Amino acid sequence: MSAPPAKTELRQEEKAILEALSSKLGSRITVAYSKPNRIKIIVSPIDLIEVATCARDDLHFDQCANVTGTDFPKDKQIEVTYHLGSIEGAGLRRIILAIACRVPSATPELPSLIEVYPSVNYHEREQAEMLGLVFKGHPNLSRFLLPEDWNDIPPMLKAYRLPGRLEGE
Amino acid sequence: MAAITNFEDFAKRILKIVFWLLIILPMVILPLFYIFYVLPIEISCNFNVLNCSQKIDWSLALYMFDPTKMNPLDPTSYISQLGLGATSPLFKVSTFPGLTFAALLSSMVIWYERKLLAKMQYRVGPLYAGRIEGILQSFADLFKLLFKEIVIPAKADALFFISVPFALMAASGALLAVIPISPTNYIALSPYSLLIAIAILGFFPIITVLAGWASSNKFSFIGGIRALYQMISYEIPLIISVLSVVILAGGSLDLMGIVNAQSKIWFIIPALLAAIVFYLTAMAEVERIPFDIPEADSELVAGWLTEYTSMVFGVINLAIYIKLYALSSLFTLLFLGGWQGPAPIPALAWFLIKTLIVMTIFIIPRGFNPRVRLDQLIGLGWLWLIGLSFANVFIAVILRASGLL
Amino acid sequence: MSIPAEAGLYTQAVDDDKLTVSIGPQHPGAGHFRFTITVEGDTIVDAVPDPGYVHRGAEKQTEYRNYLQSIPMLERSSLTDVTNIIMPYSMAAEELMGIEIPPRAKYLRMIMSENQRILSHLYWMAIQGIFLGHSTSFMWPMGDREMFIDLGQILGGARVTYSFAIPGGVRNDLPEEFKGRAIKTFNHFERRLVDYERIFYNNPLFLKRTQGVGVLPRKEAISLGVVGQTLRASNVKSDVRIDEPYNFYKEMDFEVPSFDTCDTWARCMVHLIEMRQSMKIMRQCLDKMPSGPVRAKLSPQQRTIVGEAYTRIEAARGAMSFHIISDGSTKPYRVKISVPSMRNLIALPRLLIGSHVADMPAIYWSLDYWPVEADK
Amino acid sequence: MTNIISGTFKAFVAGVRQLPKRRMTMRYPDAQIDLKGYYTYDPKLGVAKAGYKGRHILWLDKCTGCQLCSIACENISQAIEMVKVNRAQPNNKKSIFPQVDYAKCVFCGLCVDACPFYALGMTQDFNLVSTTKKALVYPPEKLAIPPNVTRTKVEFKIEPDDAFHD
Repeated sequence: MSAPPAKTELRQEEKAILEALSSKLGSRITVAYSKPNRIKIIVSPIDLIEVATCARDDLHFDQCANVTGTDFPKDKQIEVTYHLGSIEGAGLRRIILAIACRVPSATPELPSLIEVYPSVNYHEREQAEMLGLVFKGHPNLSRFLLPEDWNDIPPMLKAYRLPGRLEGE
Repeated sequence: MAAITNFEDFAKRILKIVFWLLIILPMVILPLFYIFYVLPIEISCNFNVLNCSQKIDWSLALYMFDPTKMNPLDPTSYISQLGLGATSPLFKVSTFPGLTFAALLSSMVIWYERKLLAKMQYRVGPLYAGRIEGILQSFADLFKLLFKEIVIPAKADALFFISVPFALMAASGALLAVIPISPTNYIALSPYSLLIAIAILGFFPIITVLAGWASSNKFSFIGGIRALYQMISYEIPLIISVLSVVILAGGSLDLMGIVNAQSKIWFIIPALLAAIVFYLTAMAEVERIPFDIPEADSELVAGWLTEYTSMVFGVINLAIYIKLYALSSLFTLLFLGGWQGPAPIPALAWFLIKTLIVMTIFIIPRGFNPRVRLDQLIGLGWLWLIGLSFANVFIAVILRASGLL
Repeated sequence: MSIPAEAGLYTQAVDDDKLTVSIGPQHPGAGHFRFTITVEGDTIVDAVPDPGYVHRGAEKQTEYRNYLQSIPMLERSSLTDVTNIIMPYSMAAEELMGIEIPPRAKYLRMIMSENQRILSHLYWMAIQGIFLGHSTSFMWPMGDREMFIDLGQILGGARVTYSFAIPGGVRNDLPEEFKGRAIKTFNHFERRLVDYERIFYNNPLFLKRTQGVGVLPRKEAISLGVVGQTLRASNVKSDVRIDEPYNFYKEMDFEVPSFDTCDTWARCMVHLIEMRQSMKIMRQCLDKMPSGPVRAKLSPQQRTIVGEAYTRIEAARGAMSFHIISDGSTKPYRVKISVPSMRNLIALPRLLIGSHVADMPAIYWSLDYWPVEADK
Repeated sequence: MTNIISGTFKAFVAGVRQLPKRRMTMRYPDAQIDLKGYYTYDPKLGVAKAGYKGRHILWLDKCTGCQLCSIACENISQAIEMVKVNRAQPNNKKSIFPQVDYAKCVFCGLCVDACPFYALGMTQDFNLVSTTKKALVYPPEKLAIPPNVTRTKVEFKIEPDDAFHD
């Protein structure tokens, strides 16, 4: 019953995306994993806008579905992952392309993708306040979900513990 | 008001309630007296209406006393007619065709409306108050409202804020004064009762704007302005639609006369367009769904009623329902032949049956219609209703000129 | 009078022609959500949404619980759509645990998910009715919702929060009386939908209020990344059930509605048609369901692989996706929920600006925004 | 124009047709719906039996005091606490039994799924209202009593044209 899911081969679309990415951007991207329907690449914050523009214009990923920020205190880094989806691209609707970039925890600054994808607006705003990230170029990074009188470190950082919870519980 | 902890507080609260009741009663009745006793004496002039070659004698514009027995310049002749009997003016104003009767009828109509809507909406409606299908629900609500605190917002203009329910009640009550409900049951007779009724309807937009402005609340303000827009743009088609009835009735502005003119045929047949226009405009006047734009609860909380609480709110609502009753009876008088009907049923019963049917027709659209938008409503009013009512005026003139009616 | 900027205060010039009105959170039209609109006459010139009134930190709380224990807590984010919010979570957890759930469990999840879709749409329809001032259209769906709540109760054992689609399958098998009751309910409700059309969807006043109101063109809908009914009403035939079929949606025969009018009316119609399609799917599920186990054996302290999973499904309001990063322990390292409400919220200021004040509730609710779900 | 009139008329007819129909409303305090069956879990099959997840029922003689239900509830609502009961029972040496605080319980039923000894189940009893918080804490002896419904029982009937409580 609990057999691992059968390994399925990557289909043509995924391969085409991987090829296009490697031919366009070469060594500036690293492919973290490529599963059926899911591809994740890692870029440096400097290349982020260029890669995103490439994904939008050449690969037809026309919207951003999700932005995840994850704190990795062991590496002293924060990873920001943009999950891009496509509506207009032929055969691409099932594919989610994730572009991740890591920024140091001390200076969590990275360019905002709002010029490329207008749909990241609220996602970036939410992650900015949840992890203390600074999206350069974002027009409005004011308080979003947290209470107005929030006076603590950003809550999604691992250093923040929920009140009443012991360490390691 | 703080919670009741001892008898002193309790007594204070009761006194406060009695105080407000004492204020409400004279505030309702005094304006009536002012309008119907003092004004007719003071104003005395002559001019023509509709070129009907009638001279208006304002001293006889509206009388509740027997004009033959009184001297307009001698106040004692009024007092000598005062009394408490069933034919006395005081009884008429306060009880039978007047305020109490209308208020009781309105409260029953509130219950009836809730029950009817509940049946349409797959529910049971009021169920427990009064044993029989919640028939006393309105009274339960009344007592609940009486025991609520009256909150006047800190930044509100307290005088105007609190005067609104009284003004509304007075205007609605004044509307009742000119509406006869049978050949023998009436408060005041006047050759110009229709004109007076329409004039009183003109008060309502002012009161609602006053309410919206005095509440010092943005929602109230928007609601008040909307009410102003709506009532003003719907008053014109209302008046024009009534005009065709007046023409059909041979230029009579007396509601009694109009009813008597319908002995052959009810005016709803020759003046069908006018009846439709009157129905729509009256619905807009009393702010009923689909025309309840001024109190649109989803966008404006409760519109111009937002800040009103307690019995103040109750009085406003009661006034609105009395207005609904008054407009329904106007519809009955103007288009459905008033109290006329086959003999075994008395005239008063005919009138009430017809009025209740008209009220049902006023109520039922609430069950299956959404609210219209302000610009659509005003467009409908200025584009269609005015045109339709004018068309009916021409029809009436043609019918009149050709001698068919 | 000038106030120094260091004081953290600022002054704002007052424009006498404009009125700023705060809609919510106590406003009946907004629930646990607030937006401020600036009106000029009857036109909205500015709209600023302000969510966060019911933010409970669901994402943070999952880090303290194992995969099973998060289920009741996550459900409460989206009370009309409970199965659809925990299903992608369970799917992601199963992917990380490396298990495959039995086919019968998938069918049961589909039944529950479609039932939830109808429940959510009926709730939506009720509120849309009352927002347009149509109180009958509030009461009817709320009444008929009971039938589907009862269906959910028979299968899931609770009226609202079933905790049904847990990692490893579903909690319990289909009771015997479910099928007969479901078919009865569908037969009755399909007739009721005709009544709904008569009283609400074909009502001329309803058409007047919704047609041409809040138009979101196809191109903008795609670039803003809206999902669900909002996207489909903007002439995009996109549905995760078709685009990336999960469970057994590949074998189901149903259609995805889309309209080219892109307005509030289209968004209302999409909801109506989807309810019919949901019942169609449920009928097919009940016929095709294989027998077999419904739950894979799974320890509550099941360990996961190191890695991440991104799953998405078509929830009642649109594409709901979970991004779970695992460090191999019994608890997730990071859970990110991308909820359809939050993704549709971005269209709200875009649609409100330039519209009438009276259209504000109709536009707002046509996006099917559920504040608790968006705030997480 | 004809559209407007016919549409309004059809809406009117659809509304008026509801007038004589039977009501869906159940008059709850006087009557209540008849729910059947307990929600129980079969640890051998690893699957539960469907039923309404109301208040718990505890079969005292089967309970071994293993605390698994309490552990399962730990991060969900912490509603279950193990309390000592004065009761000699060979399979429960410590004689501790679960006590449920219904002010905290979320009725997810995961404690039932955690019990390996068929000792815990959930009943169809949902009438848990009380005026004090203390009365909501159900000690093991109280949990062991099967619910007894005294109200009039009604059934929800669905016909092609009508759905009503009867």
